[in-house]
Amino acid sequence: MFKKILVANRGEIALRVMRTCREMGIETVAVFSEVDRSAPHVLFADEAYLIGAAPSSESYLKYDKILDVAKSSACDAIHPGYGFLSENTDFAKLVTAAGIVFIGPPAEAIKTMGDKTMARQSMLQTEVPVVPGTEDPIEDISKARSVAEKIGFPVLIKAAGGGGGKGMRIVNSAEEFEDAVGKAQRESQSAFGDGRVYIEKYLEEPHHIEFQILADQFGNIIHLNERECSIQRRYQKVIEESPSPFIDEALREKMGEAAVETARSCNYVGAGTVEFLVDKYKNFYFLEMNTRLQVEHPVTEMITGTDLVAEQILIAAGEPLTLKQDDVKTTGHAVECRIYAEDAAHDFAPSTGQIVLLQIPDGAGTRFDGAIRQGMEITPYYDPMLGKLICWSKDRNSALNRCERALREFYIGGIETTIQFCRSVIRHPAFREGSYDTHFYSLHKEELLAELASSSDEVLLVAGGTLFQHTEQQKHRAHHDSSKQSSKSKWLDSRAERNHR
Amino acid sequence: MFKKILVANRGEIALRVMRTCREMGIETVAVFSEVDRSAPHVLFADEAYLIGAAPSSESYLKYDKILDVAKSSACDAIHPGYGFLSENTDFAKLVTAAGIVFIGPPAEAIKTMGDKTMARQSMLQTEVPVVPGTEDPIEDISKARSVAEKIGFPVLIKAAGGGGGKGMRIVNSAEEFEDAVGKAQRESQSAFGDGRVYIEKYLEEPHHIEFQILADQFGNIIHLNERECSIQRRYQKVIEESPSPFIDEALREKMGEAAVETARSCNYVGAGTVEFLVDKYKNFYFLEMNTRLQVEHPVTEMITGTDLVAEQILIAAGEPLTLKQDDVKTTGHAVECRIYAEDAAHDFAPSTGQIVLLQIPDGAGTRFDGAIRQGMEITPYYDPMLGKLICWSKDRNSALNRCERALREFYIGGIETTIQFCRSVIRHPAFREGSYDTHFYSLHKEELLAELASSSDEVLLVAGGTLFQHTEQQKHRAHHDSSKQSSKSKWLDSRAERNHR
Amino acid sequence: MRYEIIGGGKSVEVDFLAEDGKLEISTDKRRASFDIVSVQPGVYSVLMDNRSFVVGVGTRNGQKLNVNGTPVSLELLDAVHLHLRDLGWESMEESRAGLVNTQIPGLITRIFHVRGDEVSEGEPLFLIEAMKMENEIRAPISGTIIKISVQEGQTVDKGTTIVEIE
Amino acid sequence: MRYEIIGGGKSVEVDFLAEDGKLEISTDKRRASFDIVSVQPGVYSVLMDNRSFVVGVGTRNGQKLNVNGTPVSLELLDAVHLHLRDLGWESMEESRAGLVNTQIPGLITRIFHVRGDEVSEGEPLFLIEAMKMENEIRAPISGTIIKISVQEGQTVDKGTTIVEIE
Repeated sequence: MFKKILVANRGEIALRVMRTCREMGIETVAVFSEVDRSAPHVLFADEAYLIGAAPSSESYLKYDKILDVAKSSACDAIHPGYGFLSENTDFAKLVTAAGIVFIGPPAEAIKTMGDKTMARQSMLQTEVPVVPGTEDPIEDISKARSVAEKIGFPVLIKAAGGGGGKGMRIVNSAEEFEDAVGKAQRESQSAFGDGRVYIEKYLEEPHHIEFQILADQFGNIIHLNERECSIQRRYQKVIEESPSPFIDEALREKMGEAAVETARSCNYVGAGTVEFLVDKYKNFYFLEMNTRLQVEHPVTEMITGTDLVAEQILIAAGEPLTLKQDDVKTTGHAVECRIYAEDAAHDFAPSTGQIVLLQIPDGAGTRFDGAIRQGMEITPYYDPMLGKLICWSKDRNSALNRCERALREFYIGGIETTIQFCRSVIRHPAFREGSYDTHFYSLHKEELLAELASSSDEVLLVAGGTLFQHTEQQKHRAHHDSSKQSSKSKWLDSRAERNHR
Repeated sequence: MFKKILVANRGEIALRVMRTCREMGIETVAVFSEVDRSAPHVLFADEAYLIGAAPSSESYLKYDKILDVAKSSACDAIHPGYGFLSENTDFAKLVTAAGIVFIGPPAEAIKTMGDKTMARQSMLQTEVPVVPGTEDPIEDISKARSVAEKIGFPVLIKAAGGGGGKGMRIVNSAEEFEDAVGKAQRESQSAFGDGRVYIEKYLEEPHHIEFQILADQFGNIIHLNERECSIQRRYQKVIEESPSPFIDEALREKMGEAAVETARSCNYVGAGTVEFLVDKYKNFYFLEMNTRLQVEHPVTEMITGTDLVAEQILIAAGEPLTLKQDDVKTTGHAVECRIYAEDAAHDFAPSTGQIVLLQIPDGAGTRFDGAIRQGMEITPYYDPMLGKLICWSKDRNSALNRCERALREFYIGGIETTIQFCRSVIRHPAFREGSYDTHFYSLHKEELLAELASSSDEVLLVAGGTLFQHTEQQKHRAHHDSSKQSSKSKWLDSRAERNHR
Repeated sequence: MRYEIIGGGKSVEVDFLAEDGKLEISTDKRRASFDIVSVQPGVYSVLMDNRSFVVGVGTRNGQKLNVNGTPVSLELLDAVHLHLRDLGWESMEESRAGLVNTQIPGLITRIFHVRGDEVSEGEPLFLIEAMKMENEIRAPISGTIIKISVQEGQTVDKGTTIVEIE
Repeated sequence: MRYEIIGGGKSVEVDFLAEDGKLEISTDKRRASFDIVSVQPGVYSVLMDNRSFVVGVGTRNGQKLNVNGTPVSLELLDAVHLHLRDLGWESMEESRAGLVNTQIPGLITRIFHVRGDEVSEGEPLFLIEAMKMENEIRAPISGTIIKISVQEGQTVDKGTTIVEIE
């Protein structure tokens, strides 16, 4: 087994990975940028090395520097987390060439699946259905526009070089097309260092459903059921759950098999996620495969009782899977709420500043994967996700009740967060009934935001009374201070006067 | 279902109960003493009422006052938590008489089982084996001594009116007997308002193993397996786990049946715990039944996926059990560490003061049931337990690894706690192997305390370097302040001088 | 003292009565007594007629509160301010509506206009990148751009005025 | 500057070198460079040759530290104090060993002696009840009780002197 692992990431996922390393008796090495000197992942790790300035292009994406740290600190493996270098073929190759284990799939599989257009081409060779769209990244804008017109608007523009909703745009008409492509290209370039984008048919009333897979080095591949990820805003997931209220056992089996086939088609090794779109008639289409740990992986961990990071490490160390497909049993229901430093009321604009007060929920079936602490400064340099609240219970209804309870307990003061927004979604009747698709947010945006802005008479009275008292106390204190001040200067004056006499 | 529940308790258990109430859509009412005005349970509840001065005899034990609050705030039920009034027959009767549901067993069952001597007498009528000892509370000291001599020293003196190790004493010889009885009586009186104590044979190499049971109002009784509670100090549990590494499936079945028989013998309704002593030959003896929620109940919740507080409430509301004995399936392994405000290095002396820094562990399989926050004052008035860390994983070894990781993450600054002590126990080879009994602490005390006191060279250097820097900075600051001061007074002096001229 | 509490899409007229450190509040519908203790700076435990609330008061802006985890934006106007408002003084602030500030710190990646351009309300003015997301800032009012204070590629702090429209 | 670090059952002689805000430390066995930043008052993130530690320094008593969650009691003696100790001055404190203070606040439920009693080391002196547990306090040294400052039933603060033995 590995003795020391470098975690080439920051934030909640770095902490998540290090926790499992420590549980497995493996030492951890953190890398950090100048603004992250006292970030939680630095404090948690056994060793920590400065790798550059705040912008990720000068630190967390600097793979030569990270590799140097791994070598000089005698790491036997590197875990890339998600984002940053996790789907970078060159990095995976360099790491492997240096005799260090890359905890992730072979570079070849990253190349095939990490590149969304190549993945589509590859999947067209299999039995797995694929969403109609361009096979190559956009080069000629007018040619691309005619492809889009042939597929029929609306179409989606998506980054070829990465996922997570970054560099993604929905285009409703030919007029918007060129502008949207430009924006998507710039965003992709900034997020993944790769500006290539491609076009995909925009399915109506679609569900975003993904399957977690595990593949060892001996060709054993299993799936750990689905995650329903249709609650999105800004094309980014915000709430995920498993099981999906939309999927029945027969469909689960078919899609699970397709996910395993997808992994097999690219000789996949490690933990990965196969994303599908499912339309209202329960037709499903391969969307993409994420060749890394997924943000929402805890949802699967909680219903299957697995530790996916531990599985990744064991697989990378050459252990065969201990679980067979028939051993995968799920219990209960899990829901994840992503807590972003964003202002839901202002189109989810990022919010930065100091966390002046922090209360994290806890108790039965309540897990928070985060990397925040009271007094910490949230900088504008990185992803605005502060952490994820995951709640488990024996069935969907009680899991949602638990989630609502935990969100009410959750308090982050000093910055705007999506805590309240998540609560509004969890309380929404359509979500409660489990009848929702990826249009949930745009369909119910008005109601959700109205709920955020409204207050009961009781809350207004409480807030008003407290503000009154708070203001009075501050006035009192200010008056007290100034009277001390004035008595002091009086004393000085009288002293001066006395001296004059 | 109930609309509003009064929780007649404080601290972590009040919060624990209220969390489930909120998840079930039930309003919560807190009661609090003068020093608890800003305690976590007051802040969490929907309503909160002051009931008296700090000493529990003037507040949390004042059942007339608590009942008044329940009536005037229109509660339909009272949850007593553990300790305080949870096993008080009079309180249960008064509550019921007032037309309010007491969330616990019928007063008759509390009376039979809550009184340890009566329970022994009652159990002698059944097939369940009982530990040899006195049948009645001690009245005549010399008669009691001769009973003790007949059983053979060492004997245990135990409180008839309550559990949790309070009022308990082990007596090794006839000479110590009278003194020990006196101390036990005083402690019982103070803890439970009932000074009666009784004698029990002290088994050698015994395991303290208890079974969780659930009984509805229709005579359905199930058990939810055992909890191993042999790690104790001061006759109080400090670490519990389930499954017990000592129990095999056959014994589990036999003891489970005995637990159910025990509950049936007293017409039990609600959640309860049947405690057994098991000797090294795996003979088991009924010890006592706790007619309330147990501190360590989360261990059972985590392996069975149940919410025992929810079950209590459903049973009290007249719902039949939805689980049958055959439905009780356990997954993995759970361990609980009790975090006390105590100084392990000084015989677990209580530690009071302000929590100046707090970091609570989190992540996969990690639960903390507590009622603390940074800046909070720990007063000397109540039980020193700050909360419980419960870790779950798929097997015992990984659960212990997780527990060790979580304890390392746990930091409470400003007061002494048992965090480090728990870590020493979890790391101890005997505990790791699962070969331990209730003598674990006394057998390994020296090693455990030595580990607490020792530091590696690396840690000494780090501590020394940090203290040096800290001290230098403080000197610098002090110097800076005083030089500001002196320049100011110089200015005053020169001004005065000028005025003199 | 008579006040108006404005927030959550409504307003309530109330009387505050503070005596011996105890606060009472009354509206035309109800009367409530407060027990407020400070839990940490800016955070209060409030019992209003024994209903329990945890209330956070923002440090930067006293009128942004948080009640039981829910943000509440509040204005508390006393008689004098109410009178001023009735006289129409409230609109004083609006004359500066053409100042476009950054709500977030970040990198200005694109500016769509030059000084002198006419813009309509809602038209994109510039792009600011923060936390890896590009945010489009639009014109709050229609008018002429009289000043642009930054250049593309410049990093700006929160609250910097980027564009002035008149 | 030469110091001796005493704690965890051992002692290490070290040289501290603080230059340009950077701290270096050397013993006869190793040399290490420190990067220390304050995370919150009294809490530091320490990188010693890139090994990461979180160190808490007690507010009341600077010599009670916490390294990665583990309490460490430490003495940091400079040359002057080392010299004094060599001269035997360290035992100064011990003359007050007969003062029995309460380590915890609580209720004195029982006092076993009166003034003038002879007690042996380890003999019970009094009982104090705190957090519902009765704690027996024993004589730290043998001698005569020259003063008892409280009565049974009295509530005392932490650090109160209860008994004096000479």
